[in-house]
Amino acid sequence: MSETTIAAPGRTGADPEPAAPRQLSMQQALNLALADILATDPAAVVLGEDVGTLGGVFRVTDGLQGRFGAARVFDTPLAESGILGMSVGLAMAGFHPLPEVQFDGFAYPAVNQIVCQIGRMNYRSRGTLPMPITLRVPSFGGIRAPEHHGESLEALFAHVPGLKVVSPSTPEEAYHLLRYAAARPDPVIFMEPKSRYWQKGEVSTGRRGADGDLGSRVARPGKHVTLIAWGAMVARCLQVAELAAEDGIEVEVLDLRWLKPLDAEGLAASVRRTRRAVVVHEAPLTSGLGAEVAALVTERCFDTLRAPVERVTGFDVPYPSGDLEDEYIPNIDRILFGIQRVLEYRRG
Amino acid sequence: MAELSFPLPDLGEGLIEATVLEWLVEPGEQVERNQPLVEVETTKSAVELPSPQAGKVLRTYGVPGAKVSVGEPLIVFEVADDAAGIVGTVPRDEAPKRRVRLTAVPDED
Amino acid sequence: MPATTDPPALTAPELRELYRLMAATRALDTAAVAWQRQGAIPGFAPQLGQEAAQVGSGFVVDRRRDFAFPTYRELGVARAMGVDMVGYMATHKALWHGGLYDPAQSRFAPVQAVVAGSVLHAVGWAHGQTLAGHDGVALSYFGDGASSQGDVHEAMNFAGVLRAPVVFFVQNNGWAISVPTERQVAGGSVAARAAGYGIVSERVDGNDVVAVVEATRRAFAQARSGGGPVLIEAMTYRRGPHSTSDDPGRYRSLEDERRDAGTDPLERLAQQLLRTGAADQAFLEEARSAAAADAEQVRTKLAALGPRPGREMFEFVYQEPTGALKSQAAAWRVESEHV
Amino acid sequence: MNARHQGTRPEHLVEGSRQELAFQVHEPDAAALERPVLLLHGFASSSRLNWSDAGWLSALADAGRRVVTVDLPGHGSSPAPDELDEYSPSRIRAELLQLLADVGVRPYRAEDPASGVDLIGYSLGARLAWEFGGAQPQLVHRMVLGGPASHDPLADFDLAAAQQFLADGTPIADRSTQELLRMAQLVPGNNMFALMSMVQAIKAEPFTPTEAVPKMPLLLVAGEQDELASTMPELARLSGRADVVWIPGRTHADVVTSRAFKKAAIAFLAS
Repeated sequence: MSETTIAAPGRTGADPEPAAPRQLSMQQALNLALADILATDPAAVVLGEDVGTLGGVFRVTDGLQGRFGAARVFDTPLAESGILGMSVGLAMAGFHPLPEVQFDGFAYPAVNQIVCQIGRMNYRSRGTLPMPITLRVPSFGGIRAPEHHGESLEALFAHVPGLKVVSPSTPEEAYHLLRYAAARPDPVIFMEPKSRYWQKGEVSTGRRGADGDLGSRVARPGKHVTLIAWGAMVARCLQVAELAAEDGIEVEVLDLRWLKPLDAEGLAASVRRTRRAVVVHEAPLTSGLGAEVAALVTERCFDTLRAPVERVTGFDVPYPSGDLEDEYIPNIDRILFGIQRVLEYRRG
Repeated sequence: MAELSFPLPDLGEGLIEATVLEWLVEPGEQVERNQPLVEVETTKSAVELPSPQAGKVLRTYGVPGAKVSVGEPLIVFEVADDAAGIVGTVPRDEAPKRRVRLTAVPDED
Repeated sequence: MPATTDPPALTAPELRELYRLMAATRALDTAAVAWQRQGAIPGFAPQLGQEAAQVGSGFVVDRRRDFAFPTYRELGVARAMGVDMVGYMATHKALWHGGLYDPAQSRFAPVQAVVAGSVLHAVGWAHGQTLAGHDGVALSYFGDGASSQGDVHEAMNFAGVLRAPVVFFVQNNGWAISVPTERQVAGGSVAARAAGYGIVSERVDGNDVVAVVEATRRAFAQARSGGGPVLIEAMTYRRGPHSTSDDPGRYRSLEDERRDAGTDPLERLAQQLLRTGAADQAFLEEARSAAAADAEQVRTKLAALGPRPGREMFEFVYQEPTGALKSQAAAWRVESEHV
Repeated sequence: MNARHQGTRPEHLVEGSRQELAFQVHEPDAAALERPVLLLHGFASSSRLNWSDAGWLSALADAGRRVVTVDLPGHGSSPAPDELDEYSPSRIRAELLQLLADVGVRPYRAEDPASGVDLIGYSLGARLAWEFGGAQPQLVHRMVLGGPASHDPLADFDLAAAQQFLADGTPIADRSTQELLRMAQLVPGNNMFALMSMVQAIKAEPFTPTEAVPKMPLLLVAGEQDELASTMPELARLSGRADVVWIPGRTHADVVTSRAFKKAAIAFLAS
């Protein structure tokens, strides 16, 4: 409900001309996406801790305040509930807030606002007060950070009615999914895989349309087993697929992208081809998103499945310290074991 | 890696140029923030400029005796464009290591 | 308060309007408790005794540009702002959590059941006015109990840092369910905390509607003119239970209530109207009977409102519903829709 | 810059009037083990220009030295009194003595590396250091004199011509006077009245290096192109304990930033 005409500095209105694809890190791709969002959507505002002058602790908002002004890209006091609660009010005033929570573990202090307010305001107000908020959360482990600086909250957020959850796996996905998310009238939790921030990849700008931005994505086709992953685990699964090929096993890697809504059809289509599925995530096993994926696959592919869906996940322990991260995050061998189990399985 | 260029800063009081006296660093050298970079002399006084940036020196502008204008490039650093955030480390791309071999043969029917 | 000129004194017609609104609030509030006893609504959170604080502050809101952020006990504010009372009471009839009025058009945010949940929203909305170059003021309601919540600290700190045009209106009604203010608010005053945030504050007699209107007008003038946030702590008394399911006899005596409640704000305004000649006994009687008629009309319309169709459970979760939600809605229709 | 402490001190009277030269104590990152270094700037300069901007404070901090800087009367942040006496070298030396006592300098003892004080003076500061070291051998451990001369160039300063020039722009004939005045005027905020008072006070107490020859080891440093310091060898001869360093290519104005100068000074004070 844009009740107001918002005069925003740095506004150009039109989407920039699509440039030739270029090599960018995910960090740079996200930065570019935010710049394009701010340039094309006068209601967009970026807020959070250290996002302005510093350009964010991961430099994702680098230079945006200089370009778009301190009104549209602003530092807040150090209080996550405040950042998200304020975003609710900004949305009610017609803005499209892009708040940042500096690290995944710091989303916990804001859970009340995320769950009880952002997730419900559209419902509570019967659609008159939508929440076009895209909450960026640097997510998952893999950088040997201190406690609470590496967490996997996707199951928690995906469980909340009213939220949508997405996690990109490449710079290209990061650019397009962020632009897509920011254009939605609903709240989106945007989980940035921080261990992938620095990996480069080809990024095409411009827009690729909802068909390109929605659902899952086959990151590598294969015919013997489907590895299902999102965020940072996609790259690891692609490595596994490469190794499995040495053993004559053709692994399909399905990048789920959207964790809510889950692409049930995409999942079913892949598993119908391969008849075996292994879901990989960093979060703890119990009540993790892998359980939901397994249920969806089982519901849809029970007859074609050659083996129960395997889950290769983190353990039911707190995210460990950096030195133990490699023991906790699914590694290549654990994923290979998972593949081996679904390949070996024989009925009866 | 990215290049980061710094111009001769405004030395105040309306001075528009300075003469390079001596470079205290040279290309290829790794410098710390605040480390002395160069001695320059203005019509007012001689000053030593501290480095605004940590990084590897790629290029310097102005041999001793040369004049450099305020705002013109003075030094270029090479800085890591994959610097970690405030915590943690940048994961290195490593060749995948494996111990497990897949032995099962999928039945093709 | 800083050097803002005092707003002009309330006129006789304004005072009479305030009485009408307070009487209507009292009547509806009292009626709603009765409805609950009769089984017409499952529950209600009465505001008995807070009419002056609520009507007096809501009276100041300019619906063309301001926005109020209530809790679940702001019947008087809603009434003063002209919110559709049937739509408002719908939340208490368990028809829809946020009520069935249009919050965007009413400039009155959906009924908020999370204590202190909306205080930050007010700050965000207010800062949006600054960003958009508008002169709207956000009016944030919370109580002495909510002041213990961390979100209130964050909201006041953000507002102070951003100089957001927000008026924090604290109704200190003496009780957070069963816990009295002295065991809730360290230091004894919410207003005193404002100074720490660089926020101007004022404590007013929340049972004196004239004092409440004047303080709120001063606060709005300051916030609207770029003077930053203001906090008003209106000292009042929750004369009734926390909710219709509450039993105050377990934590306070009738003697306590008589001693602490002070003068009934409605009676106080009535005496003032008579004393100053702004109204006569006939006006008071007419206002009370109009209020009773109002309440009766709300009851009739509310009774006529059936439950919302079950499909609305699904319709308002998203602006763009997910496929999963659509298929759940379809399954619900097939398997269990109550026709 | 390691200026962590703005100087505050008890009120003292020095030679009958209040002591009020602005000073700063700069602590290195780690606790200093050695005696402090007192820096004395040159004419028409300041602690900031001569020592901070020229990189001396960071170089000395990196070497782990505790440094005291002081602005001469009428210079930098120090007041510019009207009384001519306040500018006289003898008065300044008395002020310095009190200042060193206030910042905790104790008499030099060979076995205690924290005792005593080292001095680095530039130009006029070098003259003041020579005299101070000569008069206070019990305090001063070593001294570095930059751009020094056996004869104070300010003594030849044509005060009348300078005042005439300042009043109506009449050109100054004497080249040295002309140059000193030009440099003085370039620094914004320089109080020309105070500087002229200082010249006048110096003329009344000209530099006579033979009067009190410092007995501690000295390092004498000047630019090869520094005409004002051409008599530096004379000071070396008088001392008999002086090392002499000439910095290639440098003048009286730009030798102050020289790394070679700093390195030589720091190494000399540490030995």
